[in-house]
Amino acid sequence: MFGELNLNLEEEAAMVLFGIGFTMLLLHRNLIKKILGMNIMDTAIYLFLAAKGYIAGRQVPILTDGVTDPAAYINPIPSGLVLTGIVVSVSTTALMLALTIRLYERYHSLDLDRILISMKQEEEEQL
Amino acid sequence: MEVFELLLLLSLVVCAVSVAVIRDLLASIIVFMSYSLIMCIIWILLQSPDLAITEAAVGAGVTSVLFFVTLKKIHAIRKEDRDE
Amino acid sequence: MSFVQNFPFFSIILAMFSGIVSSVLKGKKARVLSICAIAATMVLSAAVLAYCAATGESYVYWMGHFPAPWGNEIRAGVLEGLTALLFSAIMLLSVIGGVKYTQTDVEPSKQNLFYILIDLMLSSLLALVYTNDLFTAYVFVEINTIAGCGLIMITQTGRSLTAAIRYMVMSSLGSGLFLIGLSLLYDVTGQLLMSPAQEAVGEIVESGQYEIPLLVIVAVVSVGLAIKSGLFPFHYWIPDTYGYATPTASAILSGLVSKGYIFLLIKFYYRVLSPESVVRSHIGNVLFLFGVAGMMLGSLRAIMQTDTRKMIAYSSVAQIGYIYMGIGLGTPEGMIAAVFHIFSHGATKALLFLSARGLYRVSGDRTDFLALRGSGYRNRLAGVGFLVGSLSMVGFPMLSGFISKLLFATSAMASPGKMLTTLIALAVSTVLNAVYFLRLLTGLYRPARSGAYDAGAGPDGAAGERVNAPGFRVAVLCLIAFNLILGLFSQPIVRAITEGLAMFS
Amino acid sequence: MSKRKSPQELGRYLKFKRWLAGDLDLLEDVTEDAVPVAAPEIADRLPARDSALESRCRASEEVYGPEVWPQSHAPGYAQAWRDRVALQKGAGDAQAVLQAQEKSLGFFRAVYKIMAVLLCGAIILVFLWTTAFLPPFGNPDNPANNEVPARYIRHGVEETGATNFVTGMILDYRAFDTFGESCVLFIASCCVQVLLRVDACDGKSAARTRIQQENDRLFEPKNDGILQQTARLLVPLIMIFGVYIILNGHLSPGGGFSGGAVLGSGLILYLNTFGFAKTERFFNERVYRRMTLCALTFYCLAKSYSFFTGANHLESGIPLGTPGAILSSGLILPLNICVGLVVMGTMYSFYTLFRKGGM
Repeated sequence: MFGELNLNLEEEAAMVLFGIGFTMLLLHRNLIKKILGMNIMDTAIYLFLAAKGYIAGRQVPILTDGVTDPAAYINPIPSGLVLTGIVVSVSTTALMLALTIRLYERYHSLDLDRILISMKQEEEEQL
Repeated sequence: MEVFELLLLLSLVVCAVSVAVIRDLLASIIVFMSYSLIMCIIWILLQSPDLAITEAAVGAGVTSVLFFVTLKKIHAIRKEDRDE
Repeated sequence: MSFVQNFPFFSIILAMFSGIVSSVLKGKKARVLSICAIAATMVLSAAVLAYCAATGESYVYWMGHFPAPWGNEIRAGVLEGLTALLFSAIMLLSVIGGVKYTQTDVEPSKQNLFYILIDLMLSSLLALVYTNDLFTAYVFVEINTIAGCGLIMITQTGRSLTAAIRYMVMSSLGSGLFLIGLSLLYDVTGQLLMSPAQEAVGEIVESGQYEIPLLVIVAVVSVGLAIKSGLFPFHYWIPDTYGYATPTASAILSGLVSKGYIFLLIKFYYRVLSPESVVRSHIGNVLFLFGVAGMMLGSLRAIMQTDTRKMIAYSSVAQIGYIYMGIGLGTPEGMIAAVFHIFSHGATKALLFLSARGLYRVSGDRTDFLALRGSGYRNRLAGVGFLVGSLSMVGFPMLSGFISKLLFATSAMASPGKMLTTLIALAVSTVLNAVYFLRLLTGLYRPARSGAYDAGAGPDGAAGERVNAPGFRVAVLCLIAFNLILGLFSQPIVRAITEGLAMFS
Repeated sequence: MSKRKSPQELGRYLKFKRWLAGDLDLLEDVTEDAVPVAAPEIADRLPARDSALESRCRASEEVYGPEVWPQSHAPGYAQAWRDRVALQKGAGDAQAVLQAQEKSLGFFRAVYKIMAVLLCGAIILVFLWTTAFLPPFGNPDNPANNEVPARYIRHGVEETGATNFVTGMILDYRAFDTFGESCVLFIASCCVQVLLRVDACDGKSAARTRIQQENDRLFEPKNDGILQQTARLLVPLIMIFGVYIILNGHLSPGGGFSGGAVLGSGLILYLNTFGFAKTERFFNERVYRRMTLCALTFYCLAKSYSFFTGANHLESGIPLGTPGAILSSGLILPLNICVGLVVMGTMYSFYTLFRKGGM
């Protein structure tokens, strides 16, 4: 069973990075670190996709010397998907950073748990 | 070439782990910037210059600038608190 | 090609375009434009539904000059048309009903931004309903997430900001899982459009080659979308999110946004995998278990609340549990029940959130049970609305909730392995629902202990009817009627769902 | 309803939350919790606690790291704090409690660390295991290399006119995705405006305007000669590079998104060197709004036309031009310009909104 295992460094690095990013996003308490973790997770997926589009010994998918033979170029689809994905992740990052600034203005902390605690305290004081 | 790729991928993982464990936020953002640049080089090696150019402009450029301005803003708010 | 077939595309673009134009309009004009766009969408979706029901088959629509495996596509059938129609109707009513509250809750200069968010939310929901392309689905899931985050934090109170960041964190986790699932799927099938992907998956299943990746894909996509729709173990962001937004936003978030993801999941199961392979992968059993657990624990948590907003939000957790239980049964009947419950819960929750806000308004903007005592007399319309919504949730005959519970029970009969669990879960959860809703309802119609709460009543004091804006009255009445229609004339809708699901595969 | 949590309860709640999210440096918080619980008489002897100051100290600790915090801002208070901790450590009862708490905390910490590593490891293992069964890397016979990319490459030039197959794919074959993606940017900028834009129309936000403007003085350039000279040299180069990337999007790597991001960074550099007053002469909120509206409207209409004709099997009638020339490939060039303008404006507006809440 292990004989036919396919071991490739890019894909494995991408999966390791995905795990690191996912854990950071889920469990790190600092908001900025969470956002960095989200970016790491996203880029890991893009690295995986880009690695899947690569074909050994072929060229960049841009027409050169009028050759239109598919056997000359790598797969352009993953590149297109990743381009879209990068823009999506930069938008999400900007939004989360803006939220972080507003939360810091209000609660003077970057720690999500401290923010939650001071929010609860504030509400109890109001009642 | 293989060795070079291996080195790049290893440094990618090292960068990601250090982003997670470094306590200083500014330092971790700078490490993240270098992470994006390494990713750029890997994408060039994977024959995807479109991605490399976008990641260099968006990932290493604009995203990092946004992180820096956020950090600076937070410092400013803190300073204001102190002055009051 | 008949002209009606263009309508799904028109409705998506129309909603998007009105959002883009609203960015330079003032709040009031943006509101009018948005309401018009939603109403137009509703009409267009109704036409699509009528067309598909008449021809009896679904069709694909090229988004560009290229056919299936090369270009983007959308697809319309009976179920898509019905869902689009009901979603836009619920959205229209929630927007109209919440106009007054939106004006007070949102900063005056940012009103137009609120309506941009509504427009883009609508277009992304429609795109999720109609899409035949997995990557398009991912992009619109992101639009949906960001618009949802905007709707949560539009009031800009401390509570809503923290709710928004928690929502964003959980949604990013969900999107990450969904995207990696898509990447894996693309890698083993080489297709991004649903119909060719389904063929490729069929071949793979037959050859038994990529068995493990396929299992991981199903698991990862299901978990990603379950996180985003707030299934039980991932539900902790729901109460703050739904409870503390402005009523329009609460109604849309709870009634439509989470349902959009569930609809996408159903589409993924039917259009990309086949229902049989989902059953074989046992992911259905996991969803079933978590759904049942969500029903129980959501209801239990709702009983423990003393704040109405949180109670309604926890009841949403329980209702999402119902839907996943239906999906997890793994039979066509279960799926029909789940889809029916998507509609019924959307209509009921919108009614509950809107009328609850009407009740807070006459109770000095307090939300605890004690303050709401007697508010059913102070604002009669909102009281009736809340009564109907609660009874529908509990499963009172003639209302929509009863039909969905009936459908769940009958579908449980068809799957012997899970029959007992389902029936017991349904019975227990109905009792629990009745406990917490009836506790509040008896409070609503019990005279307030002293004049203390009347003093805090709205600007018009005890003159309940005048407190309600005309839009609010229309919306609550329509939603009550909507609930009654779903309850009394459920047969055509159930038939349409059955037909639509048959068209899926 | 309005029952206040006692300090003990709050402490427990705090600890539980920490446990859930796994704090790694809790020592000072533990002593803080321990004061009222274990040794009230010691706490009485100390200066009153200043919760506002404490929260600020904590905040600076997050930004600067734990070592610098008290000394730099509040030396007197920090001394008192240290005294309190020392006193408390001296007291027998208090110390026992403290040790017990530290012990339990140590347990929580360990559990958290194990949890995080386990979760990370589990995810990584599952996915590594999955990748092991995927089609091999770099193999031309993989399922992904089927008829779809083959057509993009073989007929891409004649069907779209773009010699860059990736651009041809995202702006023609799969243009609906890309349109959605522009909408993601648009809606994100709307959300950031909701959060950060300061409109001086009521009292509450007027106060915020003042604070923002005072803050912004920290960012304003100080007429740095070196910076300005470098920027005079760099900004035109960056701008030209950005325009080049956009205009050649269909011929060479790049396109609207990357070019727009480069242009946006150029604008940000200009702003940081020469200040708002100069930048606003040619790029203010009005220009930004109109530009975004025009670009997105054009994008929307052009793509609607193209989708409509495509779906109804009509000829679109847009000339594709000679492949390889700048003016070729039909709608792709104008669309790239639109996307570039939108991205540039959005990036710049993100930056200014973050900085001072308006353009």
